[in-house]
Amino acid sequence: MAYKMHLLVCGGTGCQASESAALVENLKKELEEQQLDSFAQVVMTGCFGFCEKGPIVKIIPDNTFYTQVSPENAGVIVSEHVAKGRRVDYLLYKNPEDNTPIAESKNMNFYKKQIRIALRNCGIINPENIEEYIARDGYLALGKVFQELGAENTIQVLKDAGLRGRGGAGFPTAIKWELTRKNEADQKYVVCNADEGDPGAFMDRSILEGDPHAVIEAMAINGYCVGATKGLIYIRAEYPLAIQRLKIALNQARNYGLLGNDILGSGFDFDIELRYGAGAFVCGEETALIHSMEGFRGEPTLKPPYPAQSGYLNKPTNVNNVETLANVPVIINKGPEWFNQIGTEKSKGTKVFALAGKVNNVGLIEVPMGITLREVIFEIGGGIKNNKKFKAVQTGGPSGGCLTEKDLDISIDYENLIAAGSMMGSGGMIVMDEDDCMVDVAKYFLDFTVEESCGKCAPCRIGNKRLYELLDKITKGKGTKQDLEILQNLGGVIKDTSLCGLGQSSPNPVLSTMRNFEDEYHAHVHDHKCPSGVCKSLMTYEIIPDNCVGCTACVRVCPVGAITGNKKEVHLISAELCIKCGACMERCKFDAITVN
Amino acid sequence: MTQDQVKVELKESDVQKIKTICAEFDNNGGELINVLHKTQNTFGYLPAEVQEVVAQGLNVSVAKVYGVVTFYSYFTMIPKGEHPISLCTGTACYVRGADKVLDELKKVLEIEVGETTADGKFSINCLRCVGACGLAPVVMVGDKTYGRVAPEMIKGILEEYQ
Amino acid sequence: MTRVKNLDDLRKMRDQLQSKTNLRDKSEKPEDMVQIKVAMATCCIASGSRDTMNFFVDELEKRNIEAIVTQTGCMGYCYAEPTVEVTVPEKEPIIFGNVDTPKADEIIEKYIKGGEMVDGIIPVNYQKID
Amino acid sequence: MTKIKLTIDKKEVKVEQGSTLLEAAKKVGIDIPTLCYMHLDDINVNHKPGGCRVCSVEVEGRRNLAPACATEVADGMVIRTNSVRVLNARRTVLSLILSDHPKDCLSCAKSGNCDLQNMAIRFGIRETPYEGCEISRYKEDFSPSIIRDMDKCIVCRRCETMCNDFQTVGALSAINRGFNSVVAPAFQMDLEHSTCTYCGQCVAVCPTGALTEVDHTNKLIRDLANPNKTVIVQTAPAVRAALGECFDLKPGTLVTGKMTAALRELGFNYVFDTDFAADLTIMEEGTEILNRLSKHLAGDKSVKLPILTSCCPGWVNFFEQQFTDLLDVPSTAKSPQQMFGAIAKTYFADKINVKREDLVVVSIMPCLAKKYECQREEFKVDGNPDVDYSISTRELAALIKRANIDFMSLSDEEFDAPMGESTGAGVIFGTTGGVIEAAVRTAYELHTNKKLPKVDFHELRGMQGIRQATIDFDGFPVNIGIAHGLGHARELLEKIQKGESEFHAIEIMACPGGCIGGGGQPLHHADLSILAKRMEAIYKEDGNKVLRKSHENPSIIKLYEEFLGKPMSEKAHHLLHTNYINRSKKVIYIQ
Repeated sequence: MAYKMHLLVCGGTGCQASESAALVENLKKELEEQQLDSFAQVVMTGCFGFCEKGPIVKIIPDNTFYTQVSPENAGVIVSEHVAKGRRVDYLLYKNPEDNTPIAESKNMNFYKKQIRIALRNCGIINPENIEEYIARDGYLALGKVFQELGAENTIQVLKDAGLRGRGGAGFPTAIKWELTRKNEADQKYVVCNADEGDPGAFMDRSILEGDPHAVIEAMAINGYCVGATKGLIYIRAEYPLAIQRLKIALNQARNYGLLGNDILGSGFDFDIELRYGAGAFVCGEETALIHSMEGFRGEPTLKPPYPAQSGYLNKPTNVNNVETLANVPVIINKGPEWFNQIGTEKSKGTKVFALAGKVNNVGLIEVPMGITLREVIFEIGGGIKNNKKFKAVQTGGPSGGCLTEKDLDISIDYENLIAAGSMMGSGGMIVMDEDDCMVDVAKYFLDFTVEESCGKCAPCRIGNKRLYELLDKITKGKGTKQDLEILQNLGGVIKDTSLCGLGQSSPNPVLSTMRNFEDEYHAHVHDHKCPSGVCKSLMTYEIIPDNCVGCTACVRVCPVGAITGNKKEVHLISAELCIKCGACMERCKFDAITVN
Repeated sequence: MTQDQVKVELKESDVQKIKTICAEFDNNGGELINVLHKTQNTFGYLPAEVQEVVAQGLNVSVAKVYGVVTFYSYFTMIPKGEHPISLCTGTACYVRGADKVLDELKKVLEIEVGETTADGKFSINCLRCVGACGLAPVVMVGDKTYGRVAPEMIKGILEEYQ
Repeated sequence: MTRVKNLDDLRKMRDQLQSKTNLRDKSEKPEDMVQIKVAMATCCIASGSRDTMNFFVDELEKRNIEAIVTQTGCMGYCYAEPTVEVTVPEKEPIIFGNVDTPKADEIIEKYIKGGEMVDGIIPVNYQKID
Repeated sequence: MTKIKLTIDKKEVKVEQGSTLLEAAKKVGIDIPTLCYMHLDDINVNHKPGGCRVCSVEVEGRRNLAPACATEVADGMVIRTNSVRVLNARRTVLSLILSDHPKDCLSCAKSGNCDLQNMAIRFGIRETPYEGCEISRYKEDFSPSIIRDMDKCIVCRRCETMCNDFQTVGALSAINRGFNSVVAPAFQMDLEHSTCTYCGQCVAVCPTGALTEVDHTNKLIRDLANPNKTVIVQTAPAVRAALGECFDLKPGTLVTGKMTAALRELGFNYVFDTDFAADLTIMEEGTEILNRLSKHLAGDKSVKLPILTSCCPGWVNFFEQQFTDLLDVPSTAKSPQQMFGAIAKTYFADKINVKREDLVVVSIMPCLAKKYECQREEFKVDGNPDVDYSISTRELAALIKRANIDFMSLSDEEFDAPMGESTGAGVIFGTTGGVIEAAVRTAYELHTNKKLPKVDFHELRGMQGIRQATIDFDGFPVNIGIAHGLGHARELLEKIQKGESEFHAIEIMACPGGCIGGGGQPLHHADLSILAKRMEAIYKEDGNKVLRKSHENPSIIKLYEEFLGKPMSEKAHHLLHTNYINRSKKVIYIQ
């Protein structure tokens, strides 16, 4: 008979890093020892999204949501909750406002406004068990496409649903499929782009870890619709867990006849191979990705020709992002009307974001298009950490821009974000507070672009390097007014002339911070000050004579001998020698050292 | 890599291993990246001699193999330490102080990113987002992940491997 | 190895497998279905509450009744164990005492299916335990 | 073909579908600047990576600028090629490239002939506003043929395309990424350790001073000034068809007489012609072909066919490295340069009574691989090379200018005897198809003992990468194959490996068009129509000759009578033939 109770344990990378695998083992052991193993079942699922509070254990059917559970907590969960039905209060999530425990996730602000479509199975099913996927209508959409809809109607369904690419640019998915379908060829390919490279974004990885079959099913549908019998998943080698789960899922699907020859009696053959990325962000760009799959350096080429015309091995190729694909089976099962009710006029459905940075609730969220940034950051994200002041949010990763207080009430969709000077991107969302220096943040993103530029075109290869050098100069207090002008012009030209999306968007962090935080740039350039106190070169450590008792503690701790002074006399820091390590300030017990 | 880099002596059995890997991928040059992944998994890194055998096996030029190896940051021509340390420098980790953790690591181990300590024990490598943003900043030593790492914790973490 | 031959085959398989995981969906929206809470403290277990719970889970499924059975701590009616709280949609919760399997069967057939009252109601207001 | 209508700078243009904006603009006289773009139509090289972005233009309705070289025309497009936005973008990008480029133009080998420099002049760049670091890489200046100064590399990747796509040599690849990317051999080893054949096609297309030839002009000036040395020179046939370009003459102008005069003015003791040695080559190679052919026909299984020509050193390097199982297939005849050297330092040295070590043999070659070839150990006697060194057409031009010689005002002069006498057959060595045509002219007559009805074999000529023809040797059909470009050679070689080749003889030259397109020739700046003109000039010189068959060259006849005996004699074998060595780059491993 079926289990009466399910203990769902998050097995995403984040939670596994916090020993959720050991937790699963301990829970199983405890259940066995307390002879409850036929009553309750432990299931390792995909990501619940609430990574800030991982590892997560959710108990079904009473929906109890335990957070930050360590392997040692297995005993009490089994003996108290499973055996006796008593919730373990101290493992419950505490409402940050009044510190009261909240037992069920649906009552938490983090989950209240979320709608989970792409993540529908994450945290619910065991990704390593195809039967759990089938139980939740898995592969039904594929069957429907074969027997009821046919290729053209399926594409029409996606068109009616208004699904747009979730990888960044928001190109209508149905149109892409249609283009590939129209191009005649003896062989075509469908490719799943799982080369998620935005620093701080892990949407695709979570989907692949938590619901790999959804992607496989969608690729098979994609293959059928465009006339491709081969699928390829290009996945980052840095995602070992996702790769392992994909491999298991692919084998299961083959065993069940859901991949391979004559799938579901349709006469359609389809199979999928894995291709590994090797640490090159630019391979997220589809032409670069295709070259990489062909065994070349992942350098983009000019479009047209589009992959739909000439892609992998010069055959028509349809490239879709993981999250886009994950939406496909549900749309087919539930119909386009269901899907296009969610969202805004031009952007339908939901979007998954990796919410990170200085918010209380870091994690993976899926929200309807049209939600405001304020709702995401202050309700779902639980506001800024340590009650600091919100300063900016970067959407779209290194290609996006910084949005500020004034943008908090725009509703999130492709067009609105671009209008505001940023972009949807693949879904990274980094929140910054008053302690973050925007020049430094722009420099961080530029450092990333410089490192990840493929080097093929001059504006990106050299221009970004120069942008970085200029920003570095500014953060060292050596920038000039002319430098700001050069930054502006250079940023514009790089956007205008770069070969691929990477270069075309790389100046965005600089240009958007210059627009929104002009004062901060001026402070660095004209006053040689970093208002947030981040830029080391612009800091000066000084002793407050009134507080200094002359204990010589700082003199002794200074690694470069920059502090002078005798016992019981006020000490002095030499600005020339000081390396701004902060050791003195840490050591001083009298708050006699300040940093400006 | 310069030309005076120490030559690695490959045993005949190693050459065979590489040839077997190439054969698994039908000696198809299009599979170069998959072959390099598997070869690096086997040898830990991709010295010049290994790349030469791969080039032969797949019938592509050595220059091409080298061009690919130097393009992708995942591939390395320098052997990693016994306990490779990977530091996440994704945005989430960065805004939560990964740079300070990195400085501390470099100071304690006296090596730069991409280098290996003289005793071969540790190497430092920077990664872009391991996806454990909830735990930022994150440091991995081998397969073990350390979350919410502060610079003060570095010495303690390294001691676990002494 | 189960090879799925066609769409019907897949649907059948889905229907069979659903019982294994649908608990996870049902638990999200308990208010739409019959909710049964079985008190499951040490004393309750001693008086057979686990059998009662198992009976409810298995029988409700067999009889095709959309229901969700959860356990809860001691309800405080130790004199009438096992105790069970039954909530039929849009009705007030009712607590039954001394629910052994025959009693449980009666509750399903008469109260849940037919809406008739069954003996054994504990009429006192009690503190709900979450 | 569908015609597309578009507007460029307010001018209406109609072009064929599939044309690029660059091509369309050219039609209405708008010259959009390009830097990395290289379209070599005749040899099917179409390099448009869209990397330099110097050709950016504004397309109405498009968010960003488009690279004109790689953007296809579409109906109704409205293009601006000189708006403020475009000009600013081009200038900015060019400034960026210059910011990562050494500023030592004064002492750069490419100065005055550098595409980047020309572009900077065209854009009026007076300063580079972008400070910052420049890449710093090593300079490889010890290869026998090619100098790589990678600080000057602008990553246009033309060399990579020539080396990999056209030549299939695979010595070069882009390495690293981003700001650190550059084109280099594997492991950044020097060329000697790579699969480089020194064909020099990378040098021929490099827009900057990143790839240049090894310069021997200073050495030559010193030798010419040395009273103890007798310095003699041989000039390859392709040189006279291109040298004039360096003196602003139209491509295809023959300057044989002026060149001879200039060389004499420079102080060479004897000015000879490599064409003489080419005739000699035909005597040896033609005889070898006939021998192998008749043995083969007689059923001797030890004889392999087809026979391959061996006068191109780039090609020899190629098969010694990459087709080591075919080392016994090419003819053993040395190249004309080396035959010349071998005869000069024996027969001729004796004649003028000069000791071998006091005789300096210099060659003027359209080729960079020749610089390497003359340094090969097997072409030395007791460490003294048969040919001391080789200078390129470009170096010769520079030397003439340096020596204050007004090239244009020189009157034509003749080569010296005896090694200056040649036939039309020797001249056509300079172009693809020429060697085999010369061989056919001689082999036919030697084989059939009949006079050729006509000397011109048009079926063997042309620019197509691979050509084939069947020549009737008086009832016996001889199948001939011709390839220029090592990529095309590879195709033929792979067929031989598979036993699918039906040819009896194949001519191979490494460079596009043969020696006329060699790596040491005046730069064609991606305009291959120049090659066709040089080719015409070569055939013109052949046509003007009274003697057009090698075996009719009186000096050659005399050479055999006085010195060598007959073709393939023991002496000839010793002096004029060579053997090939497996030079594949072996993996170094120890068991």
